[in-house]
Amino acid sequence: MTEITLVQAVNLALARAMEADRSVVVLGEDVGKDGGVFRATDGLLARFGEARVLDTPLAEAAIAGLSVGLAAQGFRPVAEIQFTGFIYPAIDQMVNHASRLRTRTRGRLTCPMVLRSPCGGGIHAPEHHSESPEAMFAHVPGLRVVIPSSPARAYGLLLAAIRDPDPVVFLEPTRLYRAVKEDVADDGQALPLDRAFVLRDGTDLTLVTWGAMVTETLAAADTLAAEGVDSEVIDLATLKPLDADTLLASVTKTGRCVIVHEAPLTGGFGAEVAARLAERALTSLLAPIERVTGYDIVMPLPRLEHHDMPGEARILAAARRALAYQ
Amino acid sequence: MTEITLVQAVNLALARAMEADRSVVVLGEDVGKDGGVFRATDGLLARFGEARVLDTPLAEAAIAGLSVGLAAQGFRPVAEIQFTGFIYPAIDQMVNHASRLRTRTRGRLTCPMVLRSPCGGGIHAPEHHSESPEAMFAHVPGLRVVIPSSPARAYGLLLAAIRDPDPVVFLEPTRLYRAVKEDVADDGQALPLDRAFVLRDGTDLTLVTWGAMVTETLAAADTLAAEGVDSEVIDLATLKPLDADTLLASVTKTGRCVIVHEAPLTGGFGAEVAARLAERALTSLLAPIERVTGYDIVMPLPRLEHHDMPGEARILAAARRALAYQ
Amino acid sequence: MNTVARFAADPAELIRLYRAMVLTRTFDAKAIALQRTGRLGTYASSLGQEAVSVGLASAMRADDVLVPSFREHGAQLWRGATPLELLLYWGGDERGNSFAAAAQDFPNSVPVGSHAPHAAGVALAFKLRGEPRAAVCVFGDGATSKGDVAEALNIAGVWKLPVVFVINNNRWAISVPVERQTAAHTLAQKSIAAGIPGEQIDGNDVIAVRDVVARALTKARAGGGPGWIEALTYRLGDHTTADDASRYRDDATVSPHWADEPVARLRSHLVEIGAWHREDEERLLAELGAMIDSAVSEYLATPPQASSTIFDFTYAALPKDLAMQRAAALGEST
Amino acid sequence: MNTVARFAADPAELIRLYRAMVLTRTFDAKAIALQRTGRLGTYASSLGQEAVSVGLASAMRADDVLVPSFREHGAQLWRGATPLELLLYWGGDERGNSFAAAAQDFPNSVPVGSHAPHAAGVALAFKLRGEPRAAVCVFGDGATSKGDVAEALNIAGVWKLPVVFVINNNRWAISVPVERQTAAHTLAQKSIAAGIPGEQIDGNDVIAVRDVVARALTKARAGGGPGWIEALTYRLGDHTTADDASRYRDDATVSPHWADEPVARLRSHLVEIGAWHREDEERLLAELGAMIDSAVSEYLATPPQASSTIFDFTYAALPKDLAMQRAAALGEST
Ligand SMILES: Cc1ncc(C[n+]2csc(CCOP(=O)(O)OP(=O)(O)O)c2C)c(N)n1
Ligand SMILES: Cc1ncc(C[n+]2csc(CCOP(=O)(O)OP(=O)(O)O)c2C)c(N)n1
Ligand SMILES: [Mg+2]
Ligand SMILES: [Mg+2]
Repeated sequence: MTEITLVQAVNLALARAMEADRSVVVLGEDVGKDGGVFRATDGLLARFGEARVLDTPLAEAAIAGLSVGLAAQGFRPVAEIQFTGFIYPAIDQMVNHASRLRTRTRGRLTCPMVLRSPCGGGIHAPEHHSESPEAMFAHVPGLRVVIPSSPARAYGLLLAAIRDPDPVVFLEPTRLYRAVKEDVADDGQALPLDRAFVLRDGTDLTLVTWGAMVTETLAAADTLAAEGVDSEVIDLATLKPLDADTLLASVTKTGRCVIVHEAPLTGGFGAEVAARLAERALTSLLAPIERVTGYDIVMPLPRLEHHDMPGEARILAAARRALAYQ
Repeated sequence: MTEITLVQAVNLALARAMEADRSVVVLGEDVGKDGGVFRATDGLLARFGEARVLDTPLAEAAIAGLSVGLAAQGFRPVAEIQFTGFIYPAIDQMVNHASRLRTRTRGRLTCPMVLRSPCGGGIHAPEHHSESPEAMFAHVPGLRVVIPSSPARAYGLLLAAIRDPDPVVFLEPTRLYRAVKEDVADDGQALPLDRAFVLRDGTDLTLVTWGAMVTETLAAADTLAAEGVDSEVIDLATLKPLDADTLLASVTKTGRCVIVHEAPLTGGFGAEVAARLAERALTSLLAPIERVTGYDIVMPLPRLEHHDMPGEARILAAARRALAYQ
Repeated sequence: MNTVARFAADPAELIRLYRAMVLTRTFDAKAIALQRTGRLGTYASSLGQEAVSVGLASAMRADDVLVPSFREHGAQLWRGATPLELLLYWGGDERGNSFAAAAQDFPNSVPVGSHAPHAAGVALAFKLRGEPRAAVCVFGDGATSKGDVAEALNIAGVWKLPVVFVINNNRWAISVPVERQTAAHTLAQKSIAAGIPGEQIDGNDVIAVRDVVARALTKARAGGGPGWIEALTYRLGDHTTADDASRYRDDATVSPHWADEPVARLRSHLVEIGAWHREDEERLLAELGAMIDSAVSEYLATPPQASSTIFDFTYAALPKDLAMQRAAALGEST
Repeated sequence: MNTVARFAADPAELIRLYRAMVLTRTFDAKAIALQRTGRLGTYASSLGQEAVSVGLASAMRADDVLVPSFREHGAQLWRGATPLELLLYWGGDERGNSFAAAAQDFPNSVPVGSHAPHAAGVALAFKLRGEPRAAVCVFGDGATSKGDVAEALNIAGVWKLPVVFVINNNRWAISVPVERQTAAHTLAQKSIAAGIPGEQIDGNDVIAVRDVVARALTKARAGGGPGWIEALTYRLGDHTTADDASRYRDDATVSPHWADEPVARLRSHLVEIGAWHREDEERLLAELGAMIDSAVSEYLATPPQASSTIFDFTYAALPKDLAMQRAAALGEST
């Protein structure tokens, strides 16, 4: 066990997967000698060689498309898109090919690939470096969408994503890359891809979130705890397929729910969470379902981005409204 | 007044807009001599000439990107993507540029463009010709998303979209292109882009839908009416920005809501509708919010597509569940 | 061709190629007839382009991989896809992509050009495994305007991937003639952008197609890098059964091209060298007609897949969330 | 250059170019210092590439339109963007894209290559309006691997659009050297794919850049079609302040290129022809240093925009749904 950051956990999982399975290859822009702009692939080239760690030309559509071809041939490509702001040209390949190769061919060809990309804001990055497009991918049948929020979950979920027989979009919150360190055992243990994580048990209120917002949400839960409010915090983590059971169990218990995400409100994945509850937990609801999210605006440049990103104050305000509701 | 189909209404609105404003130009694959594969641009080349009706090379990303450049220069490009299955390569331009040119430049440059595309299934089309990706665009700040469901609404909404100072994604349900004819006055009257259409007033149940599903939903409403159930049918039409008021007013009145759309369930725009209600109409809800949608599967090839597309039977079943709920 | 290929001197081999082209055309005519009578979906005819399709397929080894667009019926049939499978596919049944006999070939790519990166990926797989195999990617003239193709070509070049790109240049992208698609005098020259040699060949000469593609494949398998071949042919029919080409081109434009069409051309060569006679032709037409007819009856007699199959291939294992949808769906439809 | 351009014989004009390059480098050094001390965001230095940026801008007319990537500070400053505006942009303030003096120029395109179609669209606007204007699109060597660039180039070619594409080839795409980006021997030859002539020039020779770009612009404005110019230069610094180039290239690789850097080169030419002396240099450095320093103080003294502005430019008019979010946000933050 060593204390490592989230980005180190990603690196550790990649190395472990490549060690265990020769069909795992890493490709993307600057993933080789440079080790990735965030160092997620640091050391992999030296350890596994140029045949398994490929610096690609600058072409996102092709990075995804190459991965489809590799995967159809039995490789397990782990492709990196340098930032999610540059993942959009890869959507065509993910929607029209990766996600449906299996069903189009009735299982003759499959697409066990992982598309990794750093996501989210809060690191004062340049334009187009702070996007949260998870909802776009979570709407696509045949894809899995995973967002880790801790080193241990990053390690276990990435291993699972690489071993999964279907395409996985794996989004890594840049803000968490080096935010905390935790002990992660490099034991090759994968985590399930269809289970949300209950980070904190509670009975008064359910806080549902994922990615970098887990930090703010847990902070809010602490503040509420100090006031005697016992809130349950769920890290959805595996957005697609959605683990509705964990959600429903929690809200059925607490009756109050606040959903927190960084992406814009309208059409964000929080809408799906709220919709599931409105369908299957309506009678348990003691208060309106609140969503605390980025606004329906383009991510501002760094000087104002904090006005868009939900923080503890907004989460607390929503939580208090939900708790006060009679 | 003449009786015309939806696709003729699109053609009429394009001609009217081009007649009225020299800055309106039409571009896309086969929009010229061929008049578009659905004839939406039929006759425009002959009438307005090659300088205003441009057959582009086969390149969707560039079609959207050219439009951004034209729009920034004061033109009002109306670009056609031949089918929504081929719109994915244009997403990067719509998200990273069209939607944010105004805010990035604090209003110095703007992007008054329309991206038209035939959408949806039910016409036994080949693979990739039956997609319903509206939710992906409705999540993008700075875009408008419009889906007409009748000739008159197609005419008025397309005129509005072309005149709007911001980028609009305008999705036309192929299944409705020639399904019905109705009298449409070519009066140049635009319809508002922020108002849902109440197609039928009712007090017992609210049915919310858009696009081709409006037909099935109205049919279901008729069937229910014959049973003495008085349902209100809302055609959302302008998905983004969302007209929440019309939704809330209706559900506050009826207390029961069924949302119908063709796109897959998870992350579909129906989730946003349900989420709004769960936030702002909870106390009015007398029954769980039902969603009748395409399943979380890849659109099947034609032989089985009807098993995926919601039909009257599924809508009625959901409506009856909602009505029966105590 | 610097030297005449060996196979070209062997009448039996030429007859094999001829047979495959006639089979393709026979299938094509039947498919159109089925569509016109409402028994098949929208169909893309390869009328006049059979030599490109059959020529490239005949140049491939069984363990090479075909990554086609949607007009390569001739290549698919040569590689072992059955007429029944093709009918099922164009009839809207996913089982048509099962290709028992060409298990690694890709299904049609309807999104134009988007399959070019797949071919590069398949070729990369061969290279990484050190296998002497190659991928063949086919697309039309219009596809050469797509960024996907340029990206894949560039990567294939810098990584020296064993992939051969064949442009089935039928001069039209629906209503857009190739001269309005690009200012490049040839499509062959497009590979210069990627530092790859390009070749332009007569796509109505099945011997030339097979020979040139075979040489490119040999080079590619040996690590010599990718090939880029523009095969000049002509789309004699409508773009698809949903298209009405008379809206944008007249007979005067099209009819001269009938003189160059590949099937008649090879037939007259075979007749010239005394390898083909009227009875052979009659026998062949009868045989292939019967073969296609029986495939058609089999197709028409094939019941649709169970409705549950719309769910079952979405993921390797049905996620719980989707399993519930499946249960509800089957509940409703029973 | 077939003949030496007129401006090249005019010392005053050369001094103008020299001044602009030194201004760019002065701005650059200051921007990096600000970033290192936490007062600016991630910044992309143009150290060593000033001649490309200044050369192409000096070849443009005021009413041409610049569509740049993110490393063309020299071009932006020449076109009238103020040091303050550039600092605001790189400091994370949208007002930095206001460009009062170059009102139609595009803001930086951070998504590599995605601006190429914009330049084609702008050029199409000029062509449709019959205006004798042209767009200039600049991007790096890495961008030439993007499909967007290939698509835009092809369309510019077939429509003969008045656009000139300039490749600022600094030999690196972050850690990937150009020879691992493509197998093409030159990037200039990539335009052959679109039937457009390509030129490769010494991008460290501001005279050559200005002359060749000016000729291409004259041709483009006159309806002669697009230009494609590869300007060879070298990225002497890190990719951005977030990059550590020592991870992937050593000093031995970089240092030889200092011998060719464009500022010293033009300076020695000016000294040679007796147009420049030590005092001129000292005066210039003092003047530009002061200019940048005052821009920096202004920048540091500029309060951020009101938080409400994050909403106000999303649409021409605030939709009701968004207005409610705005109200809630302001309510919360007050
Ligand atoms: C990306 C994409 N855009 C548009 C279409 C619609 N479409 C189908 S075929 C076609 C023309 C293709 O021309 P070409 O590449 O020359 O192939 P051909 O049909 O002539 O064989 C178009 C525009 C598509 N299938 N995919
Ligand atoms: C589409 C896209 N992919 C990836 C990136 C991340 N990135 C920023 S600059 C860069 C390298 C660009 O190289 P080049 O085009 O040569 O321009 P240079 O930075 O050398 O000026 C990369 C990969 C990006 N900004 N956009
Ligand atoms: Mg063609
Ligand atoms: Mg570079």
